Amino acid sequence: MSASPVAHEIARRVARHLRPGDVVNLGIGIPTLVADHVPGGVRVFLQTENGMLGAGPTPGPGRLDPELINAGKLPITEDVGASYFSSSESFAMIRGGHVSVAVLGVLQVDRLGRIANWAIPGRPVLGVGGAMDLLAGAKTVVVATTHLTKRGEPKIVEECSFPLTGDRPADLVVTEHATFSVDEEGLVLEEVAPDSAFEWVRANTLAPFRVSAEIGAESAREGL
Amino acid sequence: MSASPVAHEIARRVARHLRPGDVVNLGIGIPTLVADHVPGGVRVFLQTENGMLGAGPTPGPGRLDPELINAGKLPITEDVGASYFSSSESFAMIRGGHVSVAVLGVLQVDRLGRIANWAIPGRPVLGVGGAMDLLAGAKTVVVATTHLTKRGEPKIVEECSFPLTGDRPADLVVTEHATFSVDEEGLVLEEVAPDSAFEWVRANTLAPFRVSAEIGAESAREGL
Amino acid sequence: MVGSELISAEEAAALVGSGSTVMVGGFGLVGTPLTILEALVASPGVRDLTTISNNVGEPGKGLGKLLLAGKIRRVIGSYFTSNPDVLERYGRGELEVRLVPQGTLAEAIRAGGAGIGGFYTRTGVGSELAEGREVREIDGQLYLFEKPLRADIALIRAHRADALGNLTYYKTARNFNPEMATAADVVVAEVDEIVGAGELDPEHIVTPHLYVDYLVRAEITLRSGPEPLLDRTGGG
Amino acid sequence: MVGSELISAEEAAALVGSGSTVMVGGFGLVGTPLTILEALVASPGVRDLTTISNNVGEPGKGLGKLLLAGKIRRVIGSYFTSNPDVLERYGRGELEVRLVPQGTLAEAIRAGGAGIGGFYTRTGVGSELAEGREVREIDGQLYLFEKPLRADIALIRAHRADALGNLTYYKTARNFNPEMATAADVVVAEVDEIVGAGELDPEHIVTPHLYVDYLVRAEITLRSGPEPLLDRTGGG
Repeated sequence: MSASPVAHEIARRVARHLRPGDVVNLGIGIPTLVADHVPGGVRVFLQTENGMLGAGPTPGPGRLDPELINAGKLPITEDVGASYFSSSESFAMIRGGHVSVAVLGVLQVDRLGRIANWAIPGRPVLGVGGAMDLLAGAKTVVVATTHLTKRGEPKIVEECSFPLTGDRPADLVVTEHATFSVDEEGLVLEEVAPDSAFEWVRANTLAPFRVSAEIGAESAREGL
Repeated sequence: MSASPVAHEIARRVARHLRPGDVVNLGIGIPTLVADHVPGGVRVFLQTENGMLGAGPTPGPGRLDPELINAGKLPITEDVGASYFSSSESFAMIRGGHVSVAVLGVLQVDRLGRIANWAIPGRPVLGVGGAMDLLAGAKTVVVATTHLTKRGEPKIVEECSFPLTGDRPADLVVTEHATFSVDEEGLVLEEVAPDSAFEWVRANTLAPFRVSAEIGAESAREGL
Repeated sequence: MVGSELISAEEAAALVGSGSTVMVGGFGLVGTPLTILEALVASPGVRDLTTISNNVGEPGKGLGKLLLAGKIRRVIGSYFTSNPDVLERYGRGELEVRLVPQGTLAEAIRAGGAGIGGFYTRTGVGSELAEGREVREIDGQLYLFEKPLRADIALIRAHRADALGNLTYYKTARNFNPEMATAADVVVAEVDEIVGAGELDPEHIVTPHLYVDYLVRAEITLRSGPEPLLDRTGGG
Repeated sequence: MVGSELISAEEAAALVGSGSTVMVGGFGLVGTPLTILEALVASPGVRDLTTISNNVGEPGKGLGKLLLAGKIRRVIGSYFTSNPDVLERYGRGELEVRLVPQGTLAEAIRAGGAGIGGFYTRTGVGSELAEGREVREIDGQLYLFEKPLRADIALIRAHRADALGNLTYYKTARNFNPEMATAADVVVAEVDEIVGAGELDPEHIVTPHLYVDYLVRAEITLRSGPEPLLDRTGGG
């Protein structure tokens, strides 16, 4: 499965926020791509909730081990210094706050930064996996998502119409157009992507948001 | 520390109740001696709550490893097929009912088979160790004790004057003079030791007890 | 018994009673006892099972094959979306589904084996899965109450066993297996290799032998490659 | 930081703040970080510590020496009877004591590291330790509620570390150390040996490196024999 340039761009924008030594859990989809964009010189450790710290890149041809997979059930390799543990130990690690950063895909994000990423109303809900544990437990939760759905609808909304994954808000919401931080009162626009415009972000974000001092100054300079 | 012949006799009487494959946790004192009296052909596995299954006998001279000890802080060895684990795993094992037999020393046993073995009233209580966990969790709890205290007072009493270790009754109470089983209504005398007499047991047991069918028949034959 | 008894996959399948609750190790098919499951599929009398497993295998494979054989009445796990057969049978009212967050599932199984009567977790607070459930505030945080899970029998997958039943695991095939080994009345471990007692380093044993009742040699494995697996599970 | 930083015992001792809560691994002196504790005894400003440890070392050794140095205000553990100094200071009102059954202690530390808000255990039901505590009936059994334990810093003892801070342990010196590594804001591991990253088998690592902040080389050990230990801890 080859990902779109937009997906890679979002992953690249997320990866800039990782710091050396971070223990990072990457969700399925766009979050998985973050591994490919970690800046040079920044060593991070990938935790996969099915029981491994130190997940390495996709194996080369002929080197696939069918019993070495990540939480997306994709084949991986073993990084230097990796370790294996059971599911209960893995989630003890996650719930206990020992994972520095969880990067999650979402269906929607609400005005307070709360996310919906596991269930679609009106369809039987038959999967939750580790999403709720990661949201509840990771030290920092970063949302990696396209700004709009495939149908062109904004994913950052006043109230989620999809069921929430939990009451804990994300810390950072990164799309191809913008980056928002989250504080007690809700979303704060921290950055507009170089090729995007503040007005586009405003028009395509249904949740109210505040604007960081930096962006505010910039917008004023541009006469917005 | 060399134990008395009576202590060894009690340990021998307890050891007869062990079956091949039993996982056995031995408390401090007389229970520790049970290891020396396991009948030939009966292989049991000693669990020690500080984190080992398969504790072997006391090391010979020059073979002491100061980091290999049992819960009584005495040096031990490693039996074939032994394994090490952490304290939380060890007590998960104990509480979860995976230890077949815990042999515990006691201060007192009451009429329902409940035991007191951790605290003396009027003295500050500064130790509980694993006693309460073993009592609560072991599949079978066997009490190994002298029938009387050093002052000659019966240890099997109507009500414990010492604080109870828990509400779970022992399954078997073994002294140098007698063996009692325990059912919902309390103690049942199952056996009088060969060199002891039923009348002595009756006179030196302050808790009421019933008598098993076998012993009853025997006593009747003896005209008691 | 001293040591764990080596039995055939068919004998292992015969230990599973109709209407019983069965824990099955694995994350997808990785760490799943495929040989025993294959024998269970072929076991004529067995039905109305409740399974506790992260998934229901993959479509038509592992537990997924047992589902198609009509032997499963209820599934407890965290992620069934990857097996459309689950959705279909659920939709027809033929299958009961209990969805548990993956970490809560693992912790509940551990609790079942560890004599824990219940525990509080942050996971799921504020979600639909918390509806109707006991919520408690502890030190200013909200937590959900969760009870332990136990099973009549656990069918697990390990790597090496010694003659006593001590187990080690292989890479990410470890997953739920060590916890399941602690939380069932009868535990059967399917293994790649059986070595003599004393041949596993005591420091490296993950599951001590007291948890393991029976051993079965793995014949159907993922390591023989996806094609052979498809052939095997597609047949019989 | 990438990897765990190697520091001296004195630097480790300097991480312990007055009035803080300190977890210390070990069962008696086995599995106790004796080198760091010795430096802590010599650390002038540190006092009013709360320790979470199964014992208070042995009389005058390990944590027992820290007690004699007047640095401990409160102890949480399971068995202090073997150290008469604890009884004496407790009797004089100089020491607070909280007694917890050993399994409950281990489980509470695990819960502290695992994001569990509390749990129910059978242990202690019907005993004096249950007085005034929350009791709950679950499926016909009575259980005691227990809250997690956490510390500001954990001083643990391991055997081998790699450069990242992955740890293995040695025989019964493992005991409380793996759980304590998960349940403190800062974790310092005293180790016998430090090897390169990748030199520990990923299947054999007991404590993954994400739990470990600092490494200290063990200089005072039990394996150098009881006499040298007595000399070392009897001095300074």
